[in-house]
Amino acid sequence: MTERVLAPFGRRRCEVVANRASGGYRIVSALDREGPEPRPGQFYMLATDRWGGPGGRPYLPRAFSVAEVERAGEGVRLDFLLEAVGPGTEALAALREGEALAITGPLGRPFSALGELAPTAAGAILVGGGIGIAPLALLRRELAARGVAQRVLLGFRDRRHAGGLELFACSPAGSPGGRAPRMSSEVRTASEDGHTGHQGYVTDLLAVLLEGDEAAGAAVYACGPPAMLEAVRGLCAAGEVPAELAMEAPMACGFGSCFGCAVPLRGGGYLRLCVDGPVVGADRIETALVAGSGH
Amino acid sequence: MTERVLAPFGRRRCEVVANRASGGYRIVSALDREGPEPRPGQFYMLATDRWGGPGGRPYLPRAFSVAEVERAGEGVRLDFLLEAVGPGTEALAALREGEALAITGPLGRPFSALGELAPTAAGAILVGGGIGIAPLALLRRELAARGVAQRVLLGFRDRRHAGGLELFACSPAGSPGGRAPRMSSEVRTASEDGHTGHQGYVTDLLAVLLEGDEAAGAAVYACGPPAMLEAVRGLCAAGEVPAELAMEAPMACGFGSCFGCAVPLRGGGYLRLCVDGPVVGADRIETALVAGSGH
Amino acid sequence: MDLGLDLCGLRLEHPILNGSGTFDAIAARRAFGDELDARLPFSLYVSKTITPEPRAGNPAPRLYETPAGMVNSIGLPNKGLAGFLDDDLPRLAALPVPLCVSVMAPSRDGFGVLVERVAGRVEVAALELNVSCPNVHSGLIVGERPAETLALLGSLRPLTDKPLIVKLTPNCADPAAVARAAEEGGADAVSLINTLRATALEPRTLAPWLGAGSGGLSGPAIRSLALDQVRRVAAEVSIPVVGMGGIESGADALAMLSVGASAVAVGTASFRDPLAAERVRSELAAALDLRGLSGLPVAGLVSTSS
Amino acid sequence: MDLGLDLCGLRLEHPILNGSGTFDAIAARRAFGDELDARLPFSLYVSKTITPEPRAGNPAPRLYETPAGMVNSIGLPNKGLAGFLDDDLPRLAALPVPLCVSVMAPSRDGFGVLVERVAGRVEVAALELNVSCPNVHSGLIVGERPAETLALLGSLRPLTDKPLIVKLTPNCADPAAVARAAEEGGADAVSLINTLRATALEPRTLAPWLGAGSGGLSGPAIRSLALDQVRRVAAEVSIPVVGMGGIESGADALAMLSVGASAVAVGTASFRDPLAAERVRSELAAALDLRGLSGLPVAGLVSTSS
Ligand SMILES: Cc1cc2nc3c(=O)[nH]c(=O)nc-3n(C[C@H](O)[C@H](O)[C@H](O)COP(=O)(O)OP(=O)(O)OC[C@H]3O[C@@H](n4cnc5c(N)ncnc54)[C@H](O)[C@@H]3O)c2cc1C
Ligand SMILES: Cc1cc2nc3c(=O)[nH]c(=O)nc-3n(C[C@H](O)[C@H](O)[C@H](O)COP(=O)(O)OP(=O)(O)OC[C@H]3O[C@@H](n4cnc5c(N)ncnc54)[C@H](O)[C@@H]3O)c2cc1C
Ligand SMILES: Cc1cc2nc3c(=O)[nH]c(=O)nc-3n(C[C@H](O)[C@H](O)[C@H](O)COP(=O)(O)O)c2cc1C
Ligand SMILES: Cc1cc2nc3c(=O)[nH]c(=O)nc-3n(C[C@H](O)[C@H](O)[C@H](O)COP(=O)(O)O)c2cc1C
Ligand code: FES
Ligand code: FES
Repeated sequence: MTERVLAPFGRRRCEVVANRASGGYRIVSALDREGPEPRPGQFYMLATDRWGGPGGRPYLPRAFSVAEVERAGEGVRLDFLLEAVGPGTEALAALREGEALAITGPLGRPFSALGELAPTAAGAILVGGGIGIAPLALLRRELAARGVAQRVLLGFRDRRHAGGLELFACSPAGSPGGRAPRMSSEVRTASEDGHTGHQGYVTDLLAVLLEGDEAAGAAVYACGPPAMLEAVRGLCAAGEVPAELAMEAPMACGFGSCFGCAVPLRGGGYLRLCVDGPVVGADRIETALVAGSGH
Repeated sequence: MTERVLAPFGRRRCEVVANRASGGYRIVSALDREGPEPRPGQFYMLATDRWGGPGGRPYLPRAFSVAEVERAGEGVRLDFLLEAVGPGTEALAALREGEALAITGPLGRPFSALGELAPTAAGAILVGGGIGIAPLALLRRELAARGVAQRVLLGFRDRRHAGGLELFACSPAGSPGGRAPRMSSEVRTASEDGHTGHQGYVTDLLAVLLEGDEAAGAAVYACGPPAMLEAVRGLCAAGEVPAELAMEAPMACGFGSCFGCAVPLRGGGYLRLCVDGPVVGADRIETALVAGSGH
Repeated sequence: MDLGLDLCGLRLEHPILNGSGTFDAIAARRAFGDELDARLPFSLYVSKTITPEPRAGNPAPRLYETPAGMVNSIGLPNKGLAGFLDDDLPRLAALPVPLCVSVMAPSRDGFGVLVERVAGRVEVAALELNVSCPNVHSGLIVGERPAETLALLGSLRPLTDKPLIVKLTPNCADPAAVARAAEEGGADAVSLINTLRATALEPRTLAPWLGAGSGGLSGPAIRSLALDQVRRVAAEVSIPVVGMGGIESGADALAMLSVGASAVAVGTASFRDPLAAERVRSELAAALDLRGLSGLPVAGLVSTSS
Repeated sequence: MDLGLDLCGLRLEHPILNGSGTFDAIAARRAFGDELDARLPFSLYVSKTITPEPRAGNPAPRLYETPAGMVNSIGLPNKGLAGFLDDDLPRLAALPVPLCVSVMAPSRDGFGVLVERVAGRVEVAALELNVSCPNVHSGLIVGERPAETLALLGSLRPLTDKPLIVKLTPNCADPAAVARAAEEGGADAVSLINTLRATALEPRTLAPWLGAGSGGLSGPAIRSLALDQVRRVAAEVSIPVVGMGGIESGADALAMLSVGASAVAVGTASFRDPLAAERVRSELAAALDLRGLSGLPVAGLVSTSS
């Protein structure tokens, strides 16, 4: 199995080096001078100095997948793609350049290499839904670097709940004139409101792919809301396609200590998503409809 | 007695229109579009959107005397002089122009007119210590407008714990070149470290004044730390000089509902400083050394 | 949206009350003038607890701020029964809503005198019995013991037909048992939670911060605990329950109502904003509207059994 | 600064422990590697509570965030006695500090088996008895009743000479009475507070949020309440007290020590920062230094009587 990268013990402070809108989402970048380069699928526990707030929440840190990583002279730039849905994500979205971001990580089990997930697979299918596209951006770059053929399917609810596409673009992001990022041919989108790509679910696109020739030689990596992941799980199980799901569950600690992030295992018992996941083999779990996970 | 100005019922939001350093203190100005002009000695309960914070405090609003008031086109500009000593004052000191300030007020009993405090007095002596000079700035302007002769004695611990002098200056504050504000002859200062005026306590200056001819025809208005107020109380009692003290006590509500701001009355019992004060006749109280009040 | 309800025979405009001791209408009138009466955000005004004799209250300091809450050791300052009836009652009677007077005495007889004299006044619509005081005879805190509570009600119930609301203490293993005793003794309603015993130290000297040594914790910090106790109590009594503890928003109030409270009191939140209760009420109305409800009660709206 | 102390015969480097169930050293080793052992911030490692049989734990969700705190309904997932002894104990024994194993059983006999088997292992330095579980025979929560606690100790004390620490529940009127019973029964120390019963609702459906219906509140929200209980308990027993509840800083730890705790445990704060306890310890050392103290104990430093 692809080894997880270990985290420095304890929480550390990084400087926010950028925070920009990306559609309905935001991309927050921080410079980590002390940590290692994470693997695709790993996550960090984040907090800011504005934790707390008038309502007394957030108190706990929040989990975020790393969406993009770049070696910068003095450290590693970590990009997080996030959607403001509550007090924690709102505080993160409000960060300004130069402010501090408290991080613990990288944490958790990353995506497996294609050869480990499906030794005979010829290519990978990446399926992302909403803010769940974040970890796939890093995964896609890594698979591409290894020369793995891939198809990327990204789905969104509507225009307001969409963004981050530039992380998948061929042309550099933020190109002048605010033009839409140019997507490579391997990326296809879907949206429930039809504002981009296929009108409907991203799993419609997956179903078509899996019915076609590519199914036999493919493996699926997916991340997104519980209902989407559950649909992916069903399709892959039916088609006997190996799949890994990057899941969410409520997390207090992120390092296996609170036992809060329980996900029911097929056959009984639970796994702790923060240390046994967040990437789990689709065949290990009972359901992807984890109670208490967001959105 | 000089009537208190009533507060609109409930908390309202104002826009911060300025926040500048003044020595070791800060002057935060907010535009109040809904409230009346307060009287000298009245205070407001303040809070910001950054209440809470990583440690979960401040939860309650904080009390601040109004230091300066100016009718602005659409409302009243309120200036607060504050020293960052804890989570609440730090959050207030960090406010930026355009941000919101939540206020309730004006609250409490203001300073009495000179004729009410001492019907025969020829002039007023204002004694301020540290951040306690705040309400005296507004009082001085009002007394001046009524043609009351006055002496203003302002004392500070050291350079770091000093500021707000421009509120007492004749020349407009913030004059270019950062020159020290020009004080009118009626203002004298003292400091424990000697960085301004008399080296020693402000009450040294008061003692000298009260020994001189002026004592007979004067009344004293004072605001400052408990130990200073207690010294003022002693001097005035000894010299039989009428005096009003603007005091501090821990406050949760500011409008008489929590009974937290108890100040021991001479002869037993307590007054509620937020409604029976913060300005109290020096002869009403047992001691100005109120337990739990700051600094 | 009609938020009106019947609370033990009292017709209330809406379900938002004040917690005893957290809103002094007489003092607030001095600060806010006539607007206080015009916009009083409570449908039933609950007085600060009064005692047979005047009390000055505890030595200062009386307040300590904690994460998302506060500790108080106010010590029930009040003018005593006679002072209350002479000075305060007429002024409280001028409020535009019915009046509930909170009473506490160190003995059953003392309670009896309070109830008789207060209930005898036509201005008073209801009484709240604050049973968190140690009983001088038994040395026990009445509200911690079902038997003591039952005995107290036994002596007070015959004294008046007006609603008696028993304010429960949260500092016990089983508030529902005390609530059942109150119901058995003839109480018309119970209210909870009162503050939780807490201590604060002066950070430098490490001596107790509060003049009285220790105090009671209130505010959002205790909201989930209050919700738990209200739920357990409401499940075990059939008299109405007034829920309180950390209520700050319409969502908080709706949660209390949905676990079985009939009405909700706003306490510490009024310190942050004297009109907090008005916002709680309007947010509650909006939340009911969103759910397609046209009024109260909401209990049983969803399954809240554990 | 030497923060060393003797805790019921165990020589500890400093007074900062972990709260049971709030730091899983085995999982943390998977996340942080060897650094976990090199920098383990606790002077005594307290295991998550184990039970006679394996438990999967409660259904999800198990966490709810509250103002300055959280509610959990984890439900004591563990491998059971046999699984613990086989799988976990060897890995915990590799930690650089002594090991305290927390145990809980639904019956006195079950407790007896746990204590005998666990105490029999040389890797184990001490045991913590988690008495917050309802007793299947009496239906009562042992830790709420002095008599039940005394009886439990009566049957467990003869089984081992190793230190037995009784973890008290805060959900009772008088934790000090339970602590006295524990002392009388031969406990070597008591620890408190455990979490406070609390409920959370799903904001939209108003159904209980937690899979188990309700849970326990922890974190800074309960700190002043914990300090109060630790103070009262420490005043009434002469065995050592381990204080916990919302500890986040050296100042918080110093407050606990100054009201009579011998050691302090960090719980929920470790979730925010896995090295929170290291900061607590270094801030504590700095605070003692500032006061001109060269070490422990600090109790009696100032008068903290009420
Ligand atoms: C491994 C992992 C990776 C993730 N990666 C990303 C990412 O890359 N980008 C991203 O935007 N998000 C990501 N998330 C989700 C992100 O952590 C959550 O959106 C975030 O925690 C929301 O916090 P909040 O304070 O903004 O909202 P909250 O108020 O916490 O609400 C978010 C959700 O939490 C639940 N909730 C509501 N109230 C409470 C409460 N009081 N206590 C507990 N739960 C409550 C509800 O399910 C709600 O929908 C990831 C989560 C995990 C576990
Ligand atoms: C009527 C009135 C007018 C005032 N006017 C001004 C003014 O014009 N300018 C100004 O700068 N200040 C003024 N103050 C003082 C100001 O309100 C306090 O400085 C402020 O409340 C401090 O808040 P904080 O959160 O910054 O500090 P805190 O942390 O609250 O500390 C300030 C003081 O509060 C006490 N304290 C510490 N911890 C706690 C706790 N947990 N709970 C309760 N108390 C604690 C201590 O005595 C400490 O010295 C006034 C006070 C009153 C009552
Ligand atoms: C400053 C203060 C004074 C209080 N005084 C009383 C009182 O006199 N009688 C009473 O029954 N409860 C009293 N309480 C308890 C409140 O009525 C309420 O039960 C408790 O504060 C919990 O609600 P909250 O969290 O909304 O404040 C007081 C609470 C506070 C904070
Ligand atoms: C997620 C979680 C799990 C816990 N599990 C246990 C446990 O297994 N056994 C136990 O005795 N206490 C358990 N506790 C209680 C803690 O040890 C501690 O007593 C309590 O959380 C108060 O301390 P804190 O506020 O610092 O967290 C748990 C607490 C939390 C938050
Ligand atoms: S988040 Fe704490 S154990 Fe997984
Ligand atoms: S501050 Fe609440 S009564 Fe004075």
